[in-house]
Amino acid sequence: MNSSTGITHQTPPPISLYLKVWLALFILSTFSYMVDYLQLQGMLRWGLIISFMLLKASLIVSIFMHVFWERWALIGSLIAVPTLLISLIILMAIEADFIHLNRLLFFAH
Amino acid sequence: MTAPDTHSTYGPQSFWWKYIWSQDHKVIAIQYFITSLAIGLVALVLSWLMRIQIGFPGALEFIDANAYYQFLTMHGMIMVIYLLTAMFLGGFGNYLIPLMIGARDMVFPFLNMLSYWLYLLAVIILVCGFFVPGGSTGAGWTLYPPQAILPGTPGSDWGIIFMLVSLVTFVIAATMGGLNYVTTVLQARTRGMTLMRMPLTVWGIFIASLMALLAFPALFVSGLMMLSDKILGSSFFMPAIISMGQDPGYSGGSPILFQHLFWFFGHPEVYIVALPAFGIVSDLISCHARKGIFGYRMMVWAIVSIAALSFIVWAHHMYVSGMNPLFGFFFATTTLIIAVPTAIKVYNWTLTLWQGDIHLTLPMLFSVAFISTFLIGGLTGLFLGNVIVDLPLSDTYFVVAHFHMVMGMAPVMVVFGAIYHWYPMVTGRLLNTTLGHWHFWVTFIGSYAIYFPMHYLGILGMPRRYYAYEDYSFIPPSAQDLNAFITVAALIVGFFQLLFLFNLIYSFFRGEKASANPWRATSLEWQTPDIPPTHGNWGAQQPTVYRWAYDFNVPGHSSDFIPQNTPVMNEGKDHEIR
Amino acid sequence: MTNKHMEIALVLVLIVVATVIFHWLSPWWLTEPASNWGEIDAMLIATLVITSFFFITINLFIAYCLWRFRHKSDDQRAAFQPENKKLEWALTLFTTVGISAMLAPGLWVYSDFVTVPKEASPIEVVGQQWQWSYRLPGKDGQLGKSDISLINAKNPLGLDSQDKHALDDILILNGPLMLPVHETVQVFLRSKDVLHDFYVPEFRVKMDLVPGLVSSFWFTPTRTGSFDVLCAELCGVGHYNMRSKITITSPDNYQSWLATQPTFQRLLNQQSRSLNQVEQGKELAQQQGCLACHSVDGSASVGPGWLNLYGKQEELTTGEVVQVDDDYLKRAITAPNTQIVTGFAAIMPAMPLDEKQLTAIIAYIKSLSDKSDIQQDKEVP
Amino acid sequence: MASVNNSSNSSVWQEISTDFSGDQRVFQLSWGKTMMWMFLLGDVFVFSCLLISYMSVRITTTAEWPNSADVFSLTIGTQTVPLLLIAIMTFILITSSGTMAIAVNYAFQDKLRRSQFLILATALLGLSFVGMQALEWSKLIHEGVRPWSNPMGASQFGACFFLITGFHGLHVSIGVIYLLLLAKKLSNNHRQKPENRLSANAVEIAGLYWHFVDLVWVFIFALFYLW
Repeated sequence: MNSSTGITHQTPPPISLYLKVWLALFILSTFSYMVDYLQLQGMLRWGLIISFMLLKASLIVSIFMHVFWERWALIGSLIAVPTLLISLIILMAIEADFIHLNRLLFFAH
Repeated sequence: MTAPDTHSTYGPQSFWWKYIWSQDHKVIAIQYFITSLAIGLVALVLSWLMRIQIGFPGALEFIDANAYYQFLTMHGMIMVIYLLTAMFLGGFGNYLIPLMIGARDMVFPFLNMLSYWLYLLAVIILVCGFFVPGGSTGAGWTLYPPQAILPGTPGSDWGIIFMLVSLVTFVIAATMGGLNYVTTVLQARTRGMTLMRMPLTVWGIFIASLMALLAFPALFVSGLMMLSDKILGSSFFMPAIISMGQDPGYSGGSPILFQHLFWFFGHPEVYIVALPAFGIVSDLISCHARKGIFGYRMMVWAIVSIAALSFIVWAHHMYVSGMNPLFGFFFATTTLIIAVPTAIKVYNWTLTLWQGDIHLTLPMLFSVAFISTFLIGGLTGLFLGNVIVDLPLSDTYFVVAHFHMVMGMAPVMVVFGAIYHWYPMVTGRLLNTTLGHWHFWVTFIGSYAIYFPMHYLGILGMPRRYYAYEDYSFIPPSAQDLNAFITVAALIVGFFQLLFLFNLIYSFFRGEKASANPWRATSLEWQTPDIPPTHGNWGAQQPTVYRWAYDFNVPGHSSDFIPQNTPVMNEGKDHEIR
Repeated sequence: MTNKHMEIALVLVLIVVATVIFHWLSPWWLTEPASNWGEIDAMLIATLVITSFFFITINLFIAYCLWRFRHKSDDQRAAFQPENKKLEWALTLFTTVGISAMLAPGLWVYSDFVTVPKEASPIEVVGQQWQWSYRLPGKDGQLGKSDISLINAKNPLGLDSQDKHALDDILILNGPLMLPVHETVQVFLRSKDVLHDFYVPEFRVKMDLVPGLVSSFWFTPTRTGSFDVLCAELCGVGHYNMRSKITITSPDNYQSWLATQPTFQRLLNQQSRSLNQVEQGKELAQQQGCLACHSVDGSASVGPGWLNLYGKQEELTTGEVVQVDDDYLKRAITAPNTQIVTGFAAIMPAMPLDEKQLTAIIAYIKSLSDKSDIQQDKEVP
Repeated sequence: MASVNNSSNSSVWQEISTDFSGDQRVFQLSWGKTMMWMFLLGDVFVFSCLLISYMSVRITTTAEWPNSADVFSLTIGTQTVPLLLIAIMTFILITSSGTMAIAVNYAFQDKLRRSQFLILATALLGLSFVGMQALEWSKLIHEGVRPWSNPMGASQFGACFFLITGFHGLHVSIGVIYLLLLAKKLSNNHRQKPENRLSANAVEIAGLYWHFVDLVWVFIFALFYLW
């Protein structure tokens, strides 16, 4: 088998790498917690929360779940399949806003 | 890190372990098959009762409006989920995948077995739903809230709960099965079996299983949320309402959210049923026309792109649902785009017939019936997919006719064709052809007799899901006569399905003994050392594959077919695709 | 294996011929349109022409192939043609053109559908299981706000009495509706309970009524007449019987009809005057939705009709025969589904009415019967 | 170690097409690992549907959505710290993910004792996470939060909270059982016949599941608690 595929007995990554990622996850979590603690609002809040979230997610997936060492066939599949959700996410956000505004417009409160 | 080979012993076992708690994919397939057929029979009888009420209102006294809506709901749900999905994936998928790709079994036989038993549990819960107080749910197979869980709908106390629990169980079963099918196809093919040498049957079932893994979660989640709305009184899908003069205490939810989730599952579901049918029929046509499937690559890409596109077309079921009207532009466009790969498939089936050596066997006849019924069903889909044309037609008989043609009759034709084709492999005997022809002609002509006129009732404006049509100024009395005609046709067609069941049982004992490869097919499932194949499929040695599954009438060869495991004879002259 | 059964080619041709003949002879076809959406009919027919072309061509092509390339002798060989890129791409392109020819004009018409003309006047359709009510704007031309939480005996549609636009709104409870011809309306749709769908086949366009949402569409009536209003979205066991009438008439007729309809303000005032028991019962029956299932004019309905119900002998599903009197009605209202009248389904919810309300409703039911004097002396020979 | 990822763009496609047109298998993974990845892909859709529904009802409703920073605050002495328990839970879950990752690493180095110890530690952390979640649930229930209503605002708040965290908690609980079974098997491993022994692969598969549970929490933390 191709020696560059996955993690094998010959190539376990050093434990120090995991410790670094672990530390990074801690720091990122603290940062996203601080966003809330400092009561940041608006776009800044959302930009930060989403970027910390995605950073943490990609660290977990790539290092802890070893995707970084996998072949592109798997990486490609793992990226391609969830894109099927993008239209659902976007359209549901639009739809929910549409209904919300509709309710504000037509219903007495 | 190499995958473990299946070293488990495939030795003789006791009856109990061989047929009941079996982990052999072939036995599990038969179990799936028999269970889905049994519950499908219930749905068939329900459709008769419904049709009798529509054709001859009041003829059977026990069919009141309550019962009618319960029959309608259970008929739809059983046919779509518990019969077609289960039979194509659990039945055909289980039987054919390992054999066609040269594997000894599914990669995780135990999980496979579990999948069947959970499916059986789902069916049992479903059947129990008929007998709970208030009866089964009558909310329509789409189970739209709020009405599904409110008084005024039959079975809104217990029936709906049993329905949802059964569905959730089914999703878990389907996931267990689907994981097996997908992993088996991806990772457990025999030597030489590249993806692009697989028969289209495997492609269709493989992609459909993958879609099941990704689409069923939406049903699963919406099922859980509706259960919560019903039992705990939460308001995911329930806005503030006054039901029958009383306030049931809901507030703020959105019924449309359920519809989006349901169809995010529901539209891929259509293709979960259709893609295996596409795949199987490709192989039937190719084998019985003695000609390789035309445009294999295009066929594979069509399957893959249909699958991907089917996840972004869901709201074409919701053009008049009150959703954001601008969505109509997006979904009409994506829906009509999906028609292109679908049309390519139809062209390629017909072009496979062109210059073929067509043997009009029963599988071939059913394949032709499939193309014809799928064609009309697909074309009427263009009416309903195009948002503006859908406005007058949605919720009318046109829709009923459309989906019965496209995902009722068409896949069922493939099921029949496939059974006539593979029955000899499973049992070692051929099905009786005289009974088969009776069955075929009545089913094929009957499907047109039942559903073609329905399109016109729909264009007239007759709404679907009506218990009775009395005193509507726009419906001429002749429509009732037409409905009576449709009912008679449906009863006759239904009766001939019983003939088919009889044939299945009769031929099992009395059928003509089949030769090892009666249709002279190229694909691997006919090349096993024993017919019917035994546990482990391949004896001592798994086969090696040298070519694609469509080497029929290859120039320069005396035989009109070359099995996939026949070594390459004249290097360089064989076609490049293999 | 066999070259018999060539009937299939013939049958395919016959099916094509039969479908074409059926199409021309069919008395079942589009109703005469009564709105501006004739374009939809045009689109439908254009789609029918394009799809028929494919239907006929492909079916006949298959029939031809089956006949021409049927297995005749054992030395017959099929051609070996795994693919033909040129042909496949040509067909793909051809299909894409055909599909675009349907999609582009379709979207064009749809953009009209989502663009409401400025001159459109609003009307509202309110659905509940299983009846239709309507609301028209008063002199100010605007509909007031509403809310489910405001629904009560005095305010069956839940209008906001604080909203000045609401007070002059005209309520048409339990139909029928009239509209002037050639005047564009935007229909706002709202539901009290479950999904419904406002469907008038002659108008072509339809739309769901969704609780917790106000959906809308627009149309211009183009001819006078009386049309059936149907529900096209399954809404429970009475779905098939949820109907109403809409009459398109001349503006003059419409105005004189409109003048006789009560405004919200008037309904509010009216109810402060005292009502006798029968009137109270009638009002209660309206609000509680009784009349959705129980007709008062002798027509068929989901539950037993109330016309001449009182004093009647009813056969129960148990085979027992009961006399409809005060006691029976009380039981039937407070604990329904214990005694089911033959021919009806056990679907009625228990009505939590107090003694006074119960008496009022029964008084109303009594008033609808000519045998209202049977009383308890029925044992007397 | 990561030589494969230094490749240029064209060879990425080349590698993908080589693998997909390859013989016998597409992924250079064991059957179990492939199946776990496929399962996780399906599970991504389950949690996405849950979170999308939550987003949808939250935007749709016109009622006030409770401020999660206040709802999930913890009072220590006199100081009220927002989201304290959630923050602790987050750190616990990340820690467990770290121990799991190292357990997998030791398994690859054939240091099964250490691996087993770390797996047990992971399970223990997971258990404490579930315990804290139970604490949080009982606190909210005590404050009157129910699936059908709550004193703070929109009624969907409670329903979404119980459904999403409940479903995630179920995943964690299953994970804990899975890890305990794995640790038990590892402790018997040396007594097994060679073909029945667990490989590092089995530990890695369990690791995939566990990291996925952590991954989902990252999204729930950001989208449910911080929104």
